[in-house]
Amino acid sequence: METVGKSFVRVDARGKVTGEAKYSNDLVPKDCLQAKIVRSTIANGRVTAIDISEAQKVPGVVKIVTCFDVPDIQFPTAGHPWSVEAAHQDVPDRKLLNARVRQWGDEIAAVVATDNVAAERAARLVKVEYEEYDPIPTIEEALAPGATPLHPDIRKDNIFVHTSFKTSPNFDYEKAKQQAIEEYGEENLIEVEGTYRTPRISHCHIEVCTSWAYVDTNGKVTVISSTQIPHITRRVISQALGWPVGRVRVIKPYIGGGFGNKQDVLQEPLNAFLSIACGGRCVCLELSREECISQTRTRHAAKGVLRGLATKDGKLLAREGDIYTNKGAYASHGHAITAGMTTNFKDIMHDAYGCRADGYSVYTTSAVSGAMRAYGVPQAAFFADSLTDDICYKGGFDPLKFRMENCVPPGFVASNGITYYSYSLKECMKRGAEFIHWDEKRKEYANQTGPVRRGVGMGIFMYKVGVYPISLETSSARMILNQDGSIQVKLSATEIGQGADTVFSQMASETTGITMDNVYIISTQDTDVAPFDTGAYASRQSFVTGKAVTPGRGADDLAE
Amino acid sequence: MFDIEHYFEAKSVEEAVRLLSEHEDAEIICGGTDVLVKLRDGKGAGGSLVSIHEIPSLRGVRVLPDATLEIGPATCFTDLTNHPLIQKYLPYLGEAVDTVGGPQVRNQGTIGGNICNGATSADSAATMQTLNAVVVLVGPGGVRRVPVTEFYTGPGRTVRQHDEVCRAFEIKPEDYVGFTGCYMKYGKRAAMEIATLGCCVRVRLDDACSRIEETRIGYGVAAPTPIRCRNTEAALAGKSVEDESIYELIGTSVLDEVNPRSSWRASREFRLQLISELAKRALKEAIRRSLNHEAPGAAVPGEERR
Amino acid sequence: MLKIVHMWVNGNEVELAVDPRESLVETLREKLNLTSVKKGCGVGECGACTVLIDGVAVDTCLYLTMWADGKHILTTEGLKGPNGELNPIQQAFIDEAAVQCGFCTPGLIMTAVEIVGTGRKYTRTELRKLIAGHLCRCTGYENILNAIEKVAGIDS
Amino acid sequence: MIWQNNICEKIHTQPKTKTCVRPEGTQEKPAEQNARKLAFGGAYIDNSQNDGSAGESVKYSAWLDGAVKEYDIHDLPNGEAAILRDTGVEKDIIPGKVLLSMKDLAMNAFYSLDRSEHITAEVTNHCKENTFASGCCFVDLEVDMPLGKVKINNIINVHDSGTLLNPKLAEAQVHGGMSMGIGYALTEELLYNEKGRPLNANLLDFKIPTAMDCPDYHVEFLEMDDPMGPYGNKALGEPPAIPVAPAIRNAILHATGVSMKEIPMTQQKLVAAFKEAGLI
Repeated sequence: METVGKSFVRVDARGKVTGEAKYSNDLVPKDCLQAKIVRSTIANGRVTAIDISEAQKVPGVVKIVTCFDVPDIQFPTAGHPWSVEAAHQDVPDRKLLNARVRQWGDEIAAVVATDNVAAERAARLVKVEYEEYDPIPTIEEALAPGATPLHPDIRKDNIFVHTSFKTSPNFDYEKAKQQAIEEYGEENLIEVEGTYRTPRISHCHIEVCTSWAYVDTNGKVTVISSTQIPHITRRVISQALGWPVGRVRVIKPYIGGGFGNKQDVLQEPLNAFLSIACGGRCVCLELSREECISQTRTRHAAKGVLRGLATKDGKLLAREGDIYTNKGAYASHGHAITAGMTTNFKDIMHDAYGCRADGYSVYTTSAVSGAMRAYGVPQAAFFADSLTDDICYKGGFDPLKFRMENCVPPGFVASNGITYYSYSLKECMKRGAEFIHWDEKRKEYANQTGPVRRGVGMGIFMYKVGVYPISLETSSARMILNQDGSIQVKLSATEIGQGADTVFSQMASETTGITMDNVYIISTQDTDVAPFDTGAYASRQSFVTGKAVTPGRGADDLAE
Repeated sequence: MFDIEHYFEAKSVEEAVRLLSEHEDAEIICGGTDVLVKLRDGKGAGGSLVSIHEIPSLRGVRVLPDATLEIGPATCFTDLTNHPLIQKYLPYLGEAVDTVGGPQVRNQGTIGGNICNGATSADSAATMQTLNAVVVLVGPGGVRRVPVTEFYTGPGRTVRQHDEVCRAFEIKPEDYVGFTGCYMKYGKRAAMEIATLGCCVRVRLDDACSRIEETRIGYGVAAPTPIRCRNTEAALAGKSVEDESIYELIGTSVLDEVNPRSSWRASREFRLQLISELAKRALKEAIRRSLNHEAPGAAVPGEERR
Repeated sequence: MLKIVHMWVNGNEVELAVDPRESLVETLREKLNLTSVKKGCGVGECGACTVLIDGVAVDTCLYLTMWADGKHILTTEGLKGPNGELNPIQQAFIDEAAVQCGFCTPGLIMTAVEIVGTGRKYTRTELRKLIAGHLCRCTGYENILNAIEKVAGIDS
Repeated sequence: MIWQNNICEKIHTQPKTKTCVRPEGTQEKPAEQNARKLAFGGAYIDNSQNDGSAGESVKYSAWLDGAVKEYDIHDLPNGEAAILRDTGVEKDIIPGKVLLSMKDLAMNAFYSLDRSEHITAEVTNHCKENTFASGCCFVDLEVDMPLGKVKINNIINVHDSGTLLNPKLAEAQVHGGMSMGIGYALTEELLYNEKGRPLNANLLDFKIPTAMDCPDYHVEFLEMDDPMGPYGNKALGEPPAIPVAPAIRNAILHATGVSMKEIPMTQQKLVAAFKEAGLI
């Protein structure tokens, strides 16, 4: 191959090293107004009254909007393509500003002023009265009997969704254990159980979540935003405002990292609303670093109550897990991440008898958990690999050898049909063990004493590409021939720092035969001109959008 | 923009004192790496600032006629770490301030701010305690000198009056001559970090480098304010450097002289473990440096100009 | 009320009327359109707003523009040669794939300019400390260190 | 069959495909329409009506800054390049002779007096296939138990992401993922007080790794072409963040015998666990 497979320099490198690449905040017009969100100072309750009289007197304040002034429309925010099947549609469970407070810092009002000092002073002077309920920030508190349901209009308690996946319909861990006892004898079995936990963490993309909006001359609200999903943001803004999609335009310039946080629709709908509320004037709504960490999206905190059974000679027989995730105040990505966590925990190892993995995503009064790099699989890997090593430690097995014998085998087909076509997990393990001098170190560090000790460890994973068949995977590409024989490549798949624009250019070049220096990819996505694509997530773009740029491979070949 | 009502640029210490006494709500700003962060978070929003950023006399390190080392409070951490007098006579102080934040913060933040904002987690605090550094304050009523060991009145609070400016820190010869030392900062991260625990141990050995004549032990974050552990210091006097039991001694004895709190940042129990372990390791390193003949003599007045 | 500040920015003499409340990052971005200087946290934690002031790396979000009076400021926009040639550090960042989202890049490049400007060679561990005032979430700092080593040379 | 209505079809450069497929249900196109296409077909090759074997490769001449460079763009196994002769007759295919450069083709298409056409192509790929990427992390570390400090001596991620599209950028993705993994394992957690208020929502107290917290990263790939990927490629952006935390956790188990049940394994939690295990 000419271009694909070669380490071309990034097409956007020059603009970034000279600092001339424009990010959202670099394009804000001079006279743009500044908005500041007023956030709740309780974690669970209801806003009963808001007094903005004091705040309105601050010089420079242009408009103050409260949770009582917004459209009575609940909308979803997940960065998923819309589903034509009602059962799979993302749950609309929040308004632009919310009187029903479900997390500390929930958005309840917003101030628009001529500069940030005026906006911040006014925001501090907005007086709010609450009817306060007990906060239930943890999974345990939210599931405790009598805990207030956070979304009674959607769920009767705080379990958002509960799913159960098994390797075979009638698999039951206790029965499998009895069978093992009969077959091997209790003394020849190793069982490990425990509760394992992973934390809630923040993406910490160095560019904060920021956008600015205005209503253009023909009444179209235009939002320039640091987002991974311009087209989905456009649809959600139209849902949130009750505006037709045609009158909403989203533009994504360069973005300073997203890692999944910007795969949710965050402050963009409110930003559009504030501009409209100010007669279409330009309003910038930049979240502070503190707001980005605590008030946007986080990785799901998860708790795994796990059990594993193996024979004394190192054969994995059965496992089961009840996995609870802390969903936070709103649905966002719904149960997708928790479901993916449980299937991944189940699929990564091969259990001779079988495996059950239940998943509960639980509403709590804390920040909203959404998508973050690897979408639930880091939690699944921590659960699976910890349980595996605890079994090995108790049974005295070598963790590498145990995985070689019991990990997911080649030719594996998942319950939803995804097949493990090109399998080299075991070669990867061999290469990693070789590099770290596994056998040698396992012996060398065997019985150490003293305050400082050394150890070697390993972890494995499997990860699907994109979201098919769970959700729609669609991507469009447009190429335009220029007079000099070069081509413009126009995609809605977004460059978020992972190098998408570069590899798309390589694929376009490889396919058309036109050399790289004659391939011009347009990095800014503008939903007015860019063809539809759901955007950057699930490591899908090179795979799904790649095929739009590269006809003739993939399904066609196979079909042929 | 910061929420500041008035901004004054003082050209001299006297002018700064005058401006402070005229404006009740004014706060001193020097490097700004603490004050501007608080302002941005809304603390003190709408107040005024008196900047001493542009007063050259507050910077630099000098040797006074009686071999006292005088440190300018507006000296930034980087300049302190690289200053020849500090490297020669107080290397552990240079190392201590080299653990603050990152390079950019150290190019701006000053030792005056580090001490005067009264934080027990300030990276220079533990070391300055062991040096019995004297804080020279200039106010409307003139100059007064307060040993740093009596400077703190509570978490984030000091004896400095609102209209007093710190003009210098003085370190007398008997507090640095013959001493070697080591500051250990313990953090959750290796940079851009506020100390979970800071420990400075300094020793002066006898001429034969065989016995400990004097020990100085200072802590940050082991109590609401930076502290000394004088009983432990006394217990170590006269001990042989070969005697391995001195490490167990310092590790247990300091626990009676500290009072760390429990917070979401670290539990009391964890801090006690660090207080004990860091003291042992810092003592070992301090002694090693003495045996390596790193103990300085008295500074010579005017040495900084050569 | 506004005060006059006189400074050199990327070699050009500049005289501006400045609000005393302004931080230098805001002045550079909004008044001089130097949008390479990025704001990532506003409290001197991420380093994305780093420029050189009289040759020294400084977080401009914690630097009042008033203090810039009489000083020489250098941003990445000032690194380009007369007809657009890149500084060797910028070229190394490109060649070593040290750039991903690019938001921390300008700040890191300015710190690298100061490092290379000392003319000294550093060990990799020393370089880690010298760039520790910059947070990056995309690169794990690996190729950034490779790029700086390539220009500054390695102290073996 | 799905006809790929993309630029290839429009300007009739056959993609690097094993076969060239005809639109569903269409027969041979009427001659004159074919002719029209031929006039603009810079290089048209369609030998699917022969034995249906792999499409021939296509040769272009690109007018680049004056110097005529001939690129054999596709070096398909059969290697032979053929170009349509300018006689307009489809069948006379003379290997290796360039009829028309892309630039001339474009100029013709844009400014032709009777057949001006702005050649564009737009395709939607409704992806209905998926596959698995995989890989692992191995780490060699040291635990200073009295201080609860973990120092990584050596760490490698080995990834199976299919054929790599851009090896250097792929490697850079893994470096970033490993750094995120180390934070996830040792220092990153969002903390709340009992009233549900976040306690450490800033870049000082939410501890992502700085350059001094990162070891040197080692990365390797095992490139096995995956039939599902457009060029044999599979997922690469997200996976690097997955296996690092478990590997570090398991190395601590090997070093100390302590099975940590929770991440992040902060210094405080490690010291408490080591005390409980009587190790300090």
